[in-house]
Amino acid sequence: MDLDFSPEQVQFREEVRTWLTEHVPREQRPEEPAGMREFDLGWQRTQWEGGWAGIAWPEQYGGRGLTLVQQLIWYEEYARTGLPGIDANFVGLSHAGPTLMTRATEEQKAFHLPRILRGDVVWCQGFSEPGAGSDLAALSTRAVIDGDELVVTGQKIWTSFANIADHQELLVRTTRGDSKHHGITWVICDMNSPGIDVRPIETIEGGAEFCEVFYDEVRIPLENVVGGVDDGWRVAMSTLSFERGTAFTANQVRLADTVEKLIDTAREHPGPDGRRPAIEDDEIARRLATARAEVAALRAMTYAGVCRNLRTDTPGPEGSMLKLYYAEVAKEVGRLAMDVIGPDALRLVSRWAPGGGWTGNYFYSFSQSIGGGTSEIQRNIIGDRVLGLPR
Amino acid sequence: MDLDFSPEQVQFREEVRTWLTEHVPREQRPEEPAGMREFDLGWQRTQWEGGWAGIAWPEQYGGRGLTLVQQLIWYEEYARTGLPGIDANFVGLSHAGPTLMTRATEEQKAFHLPRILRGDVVWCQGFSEPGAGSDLAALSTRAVIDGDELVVTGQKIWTSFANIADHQELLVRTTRGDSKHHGITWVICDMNSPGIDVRPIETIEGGAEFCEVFYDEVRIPLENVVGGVDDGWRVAMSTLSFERGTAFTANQVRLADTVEKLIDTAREHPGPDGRRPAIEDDEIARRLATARAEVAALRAMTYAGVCRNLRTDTPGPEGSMLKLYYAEVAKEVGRLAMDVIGPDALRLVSRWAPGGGWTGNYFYSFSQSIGGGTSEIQRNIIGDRVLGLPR
Amino acid sequence: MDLLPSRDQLELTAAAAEFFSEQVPIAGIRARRDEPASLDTKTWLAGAELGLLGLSAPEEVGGSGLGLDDEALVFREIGRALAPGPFLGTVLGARLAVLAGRPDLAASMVDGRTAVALAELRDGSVGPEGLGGRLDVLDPEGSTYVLVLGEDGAALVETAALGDLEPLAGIDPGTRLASATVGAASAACWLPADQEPLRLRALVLASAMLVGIAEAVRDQASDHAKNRVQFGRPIGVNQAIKHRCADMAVAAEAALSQTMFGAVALQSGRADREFQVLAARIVSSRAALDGASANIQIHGGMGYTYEHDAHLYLKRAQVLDHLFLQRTDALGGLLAQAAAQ
Amino acid sequence: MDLLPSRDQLELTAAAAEFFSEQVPIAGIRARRDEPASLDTKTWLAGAELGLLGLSAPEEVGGSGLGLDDEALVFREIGRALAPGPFLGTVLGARLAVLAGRPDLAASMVDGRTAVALAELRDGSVGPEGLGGRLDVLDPEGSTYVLVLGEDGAALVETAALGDLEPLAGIDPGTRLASATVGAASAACWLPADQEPLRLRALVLASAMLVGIAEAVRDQASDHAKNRVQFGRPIGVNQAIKHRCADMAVAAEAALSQTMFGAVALQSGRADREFQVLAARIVSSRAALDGASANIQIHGGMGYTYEHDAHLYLKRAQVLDHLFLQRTDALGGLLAQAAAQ
Repeated sequence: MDLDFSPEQVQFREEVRTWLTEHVPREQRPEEPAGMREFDLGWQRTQWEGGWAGIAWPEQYGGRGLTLVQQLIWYEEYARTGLPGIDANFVGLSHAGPTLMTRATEEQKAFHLPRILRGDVVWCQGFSEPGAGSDLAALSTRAVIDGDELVVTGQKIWTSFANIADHQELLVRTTRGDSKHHGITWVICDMNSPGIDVRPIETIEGGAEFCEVFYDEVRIPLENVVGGVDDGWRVAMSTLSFERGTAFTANQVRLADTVEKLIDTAREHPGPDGRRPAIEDDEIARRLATARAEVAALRAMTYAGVCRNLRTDTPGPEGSMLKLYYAEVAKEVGRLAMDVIGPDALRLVSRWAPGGGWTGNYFYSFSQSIGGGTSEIQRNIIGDRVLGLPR
Repeated sequence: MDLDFSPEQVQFREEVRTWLTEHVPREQRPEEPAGMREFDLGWQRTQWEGGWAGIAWPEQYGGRGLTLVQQLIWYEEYARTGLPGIDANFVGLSHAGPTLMTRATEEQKAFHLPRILRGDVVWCQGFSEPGAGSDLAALSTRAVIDGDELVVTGQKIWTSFANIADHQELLVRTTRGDSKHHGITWVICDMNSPGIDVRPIETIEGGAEFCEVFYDEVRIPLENVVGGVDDGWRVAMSTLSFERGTAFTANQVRLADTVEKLIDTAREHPGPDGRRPAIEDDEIARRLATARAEVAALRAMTYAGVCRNLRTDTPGPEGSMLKLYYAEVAKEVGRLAMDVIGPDALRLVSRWAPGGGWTGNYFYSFSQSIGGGTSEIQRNIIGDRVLGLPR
Repeated sequence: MDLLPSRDQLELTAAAAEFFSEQVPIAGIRARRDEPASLDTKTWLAGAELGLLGLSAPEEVGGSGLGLDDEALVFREIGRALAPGPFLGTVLGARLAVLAGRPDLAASMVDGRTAVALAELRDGSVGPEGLGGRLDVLDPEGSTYVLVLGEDGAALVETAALGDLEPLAGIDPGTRLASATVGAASAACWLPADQEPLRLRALVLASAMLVGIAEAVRDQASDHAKNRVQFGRPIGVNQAIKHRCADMAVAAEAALSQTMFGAVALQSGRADREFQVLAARIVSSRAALDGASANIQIHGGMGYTYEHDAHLYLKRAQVLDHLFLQRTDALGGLLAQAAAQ
Repeated sequence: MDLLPSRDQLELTAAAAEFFSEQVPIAGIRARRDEPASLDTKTWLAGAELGLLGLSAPEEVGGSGLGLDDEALVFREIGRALAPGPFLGTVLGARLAVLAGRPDLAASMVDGRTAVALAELRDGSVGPEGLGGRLDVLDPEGSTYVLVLGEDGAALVETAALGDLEPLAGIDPGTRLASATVGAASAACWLPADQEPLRLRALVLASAMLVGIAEAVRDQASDHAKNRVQFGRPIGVNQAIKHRCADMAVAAEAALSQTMFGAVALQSGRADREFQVLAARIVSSRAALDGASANIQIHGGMGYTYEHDAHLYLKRAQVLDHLFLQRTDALGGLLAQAAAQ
């Protein structure tokens, strides 16, 4: 075993670091949708031009064709710049793109993949529905075949960036039969189609991270179906396991950074006794140290997972372990920060505020064990698929 | 609302306290079975002679016919003497006796109840089996009717005091049908019957608190059946809800006492930094205070429960709340003590040792969320019966 | 010995609960989020009319002369309903005014004309001569006085005497927050702690509100668990949900029992009253915070939306958890007591 | 960058695991509970014969010259098997002897003739000149030396020089415990901490044993959950059981990954090696203690019996949790580090 990156990998990291230092956007990311879209796409285009788009994507689709290790290095370095997530480009790069690579026709790939890498388009995801959360396959948004089109009516929810997206990876029910997993279709929806209504959802943290999307007889060409009508569940599942791969690394690096920032805050902020800094409180100090240890373990698990992927090439349910561990640590860090700041806990400060906001971060942390599969669902997956427990 | 006991109740407490001060056994309780039996029965006889046996038992069965408040006062004062539990008399006084009162024939009552109160006999319980733990109704110890006798073959487990008991409240399967709750019979078993083999079970704490009991064609007169052949489940259930009533008070008072002793230990024992006493460690201090608060709440819940029983006379599933809360607090106190004593955690000291043993107490604490219905089962009961959640 | 509400008390709390559910629906918190005051004057006066501000005040000042147990039961309903507005400050202020020999002032608080905001001393001191330092003020809009608790006693200080208040974004949309820095402001009334432990009384009422929150989230989570269907069954069949609801129920029951125990212990002057009140605050804070957090998780994505009520319970619980005494001080204070009686 | 065992390492650990399961079954702990030594000499020598004591020792002293990662993987198997006996002390002692210029001594440890017990300084000090104070000694029977870790370095001291050992009842039936009070005993070997951070190495191996325990209880609990039937179904269908097993699996995986990370970081002399090793100790202690506790609960009544293995995992984990560094010191030490590299 070793922790040494190969000379090529070390050089790759150097290149990434240098390039990022020179190219990272200096201006503030706009908060209003149109400006945000322009910012995110522009930044993606810059990466594309620099040769950093699709590091682990196959060369045939415009990627660099490198390994997950390089992808990991990129995400680590990227997160260290303190930039927000890959945001509006996330679904395209980490969900829709990889799904298309696995399941789409050559024509579909040729059209969409380069556009994603180049930062021409924003993608969003249309999976969850009000009645189909953890039980995704219970989705009921209906699609009827009419000539060479699907006619879609229904509602999706928790769709990030629906308000600025060009395309959506959309799951619809084309056949209602005995098995809820059969009869689902995965289709590319043009978000500018008539009949689509997008409404933002305000979160407990403040701000609108998600949207609801309503479909009223939206017409989508049948040629936009990926993987065949009624066979969308299999298509969607390939995306879901990709979601818990290395794309997650940036979150982790950011959490590690949050812990370090919290330690800094605890050095300066008065502790529970009002006299000594919070970090001199035995309980707070131990919880900070525990968070540090757990964040370190999270990285070690990620590294081990990447090594496993390099050997077997099929991401397993271990991704659920990472996701669960990450969520629980993130929530504890959220709570701990509230104890560090004491009576300042009454002041709402956005986690995007300069210097960071611990109350905003606390409320945000509640999303970590819900979004992308609740912690309960992750525990089910681990119990069933990793440990082989009976259902 | 008020916390004042009536003048009669205050006087009752005074009398209890005075009497206990004068009569509490001074000698050490023997550890070997025969001596222990003699000690426990002798002490019960002393209580009987003093008029303290069966405080809330109806007068017609030899009790005092007082309310649960007096019974509560007795348990509180009793526990404050630092005596161990009511031990070998527990099943007779708190399980079998109350069941007989509710379900037995006048003849059965007349024979058994006075003997229990007078300390003539030790009772034990034969409910659980290796294959029927949480799922008590899955019991398979078989009883066949042969003339005017039941012939019992099978095995019971977790039977406290089986090695010194005269009688056993025994659940056997007389009919195997569609419903596992039907076909169970509750019968009084003479523990001196031929065919009974009792083997002690050593626990993780050390010592043998429980026994396994093996039955090889044990013959029990049919007249010993209580509540009718095949109707034993209903009989057993009346015992189970009684179990979580005031008899539990003594445990709570003892837990409160344990917390106070732990606070004393933390004042004297060096803390994690090796310099200051453990109680000056912020984390340990807060956990001690939390335990104090929770033990206080446990008493308040018990008081509220007694008041509710006085109004409605039917103990509800709230007993499961007390049991669960108690178990979780007891386990935390067990763990906390290990942190208070630091490296002394490697030394095994019995919780019966003079001065108390924190490692023994720690291992013992694991039984609290298992015995008498696991914490998982209590949560099911609370979810189903208190909150009305779907099954 | 009786720790359960009497028939009169059940009627009283039912009336209060009805008032809040009809006049002060939780949705109003969202609707008024950008208003200067968290509660409108009309509703405030209607509450006063109903007698909510004078439950424990003597009849001479227009109160009902009831006990702290009655008042705690009503504050449990305030907590359950997440009712905004300066109820806590005004009720405590009226008691302070009565005991400090200002029945006139108390009367104007009981009938709702004079509202009292809560001010938490962040730095500085308060005494008979007055107040100086940095304060967080809760719901100052429309208040005539602020109530400040210090180590040696409690003071009413004119809100106007605090100078310019700096409005802050608060975490709870139902509680307005402002900051004040005061050079020296005189106390309109002063009540020494050795005459009356007003802080303990304040803690009882805050604990009762936390109990109400703990019960509300238990009920909301249980209802959701019964009605939300996933994988063809209500989610409450899953132990991950069911057991969490059970834990919420146990914590709420413990908090309720201990809070009523604390209320009666304080009212009857038991030697261990401080022990019991601190214990109440500790278990009720935990029940409300843990319960409100679990409730969000049980509601999944919906629980993370602003439109749902789940976050409002958590945010109010956080505010209450910081009132009158920090949690760590409550724990330290409890450990410093002699054992319970 | 590779954090997974190589094929050679898999073979090595399989051989070790086979040895322990065949020669040192867990039931033996109960069978030998009243013997003076926790492991019989014959088995000890067989282990030495297999090379278990010299994995990382240089070939000159009879070792295999392997890395700390190899050794950690084998100690994970020792933990998993709950193998008793002075493996930890002897392996660390051999390294100390090598680095202190006593290859002769090291050779006799590697081949099993000389056993080294662990001694934890409870009070007093150790330095190049020797040892004085109060000690807890683990598994002293048959040992020639004890290994004592101090702030400035590590010493080997003759067991005989400790004087009369007072045997104590220990919590773990697989670990003998004794107490010693030493006026002054000279050190047979001394290794300054600035020459070699032996404590960090000790922590890696202890962490690896804790990882083995965490994995063993995860597997035992999962097996039980699959096979134990209650209410007509295996108890593993219940989320109360299933989710607890899942948490055990996650904690074990985190502990394993971080422990191997720590082992490699120490071996390769990374600047953040102390950070990584302390983190490994913290997460592996938690995984083992929490997992072993959960395993008892999942086994219900059976888990509370002496006859079952469940308690043995908990008791060994408790012993390991107190070796080389108290948990609170590990946390304090970690917080004092610079951020991870």
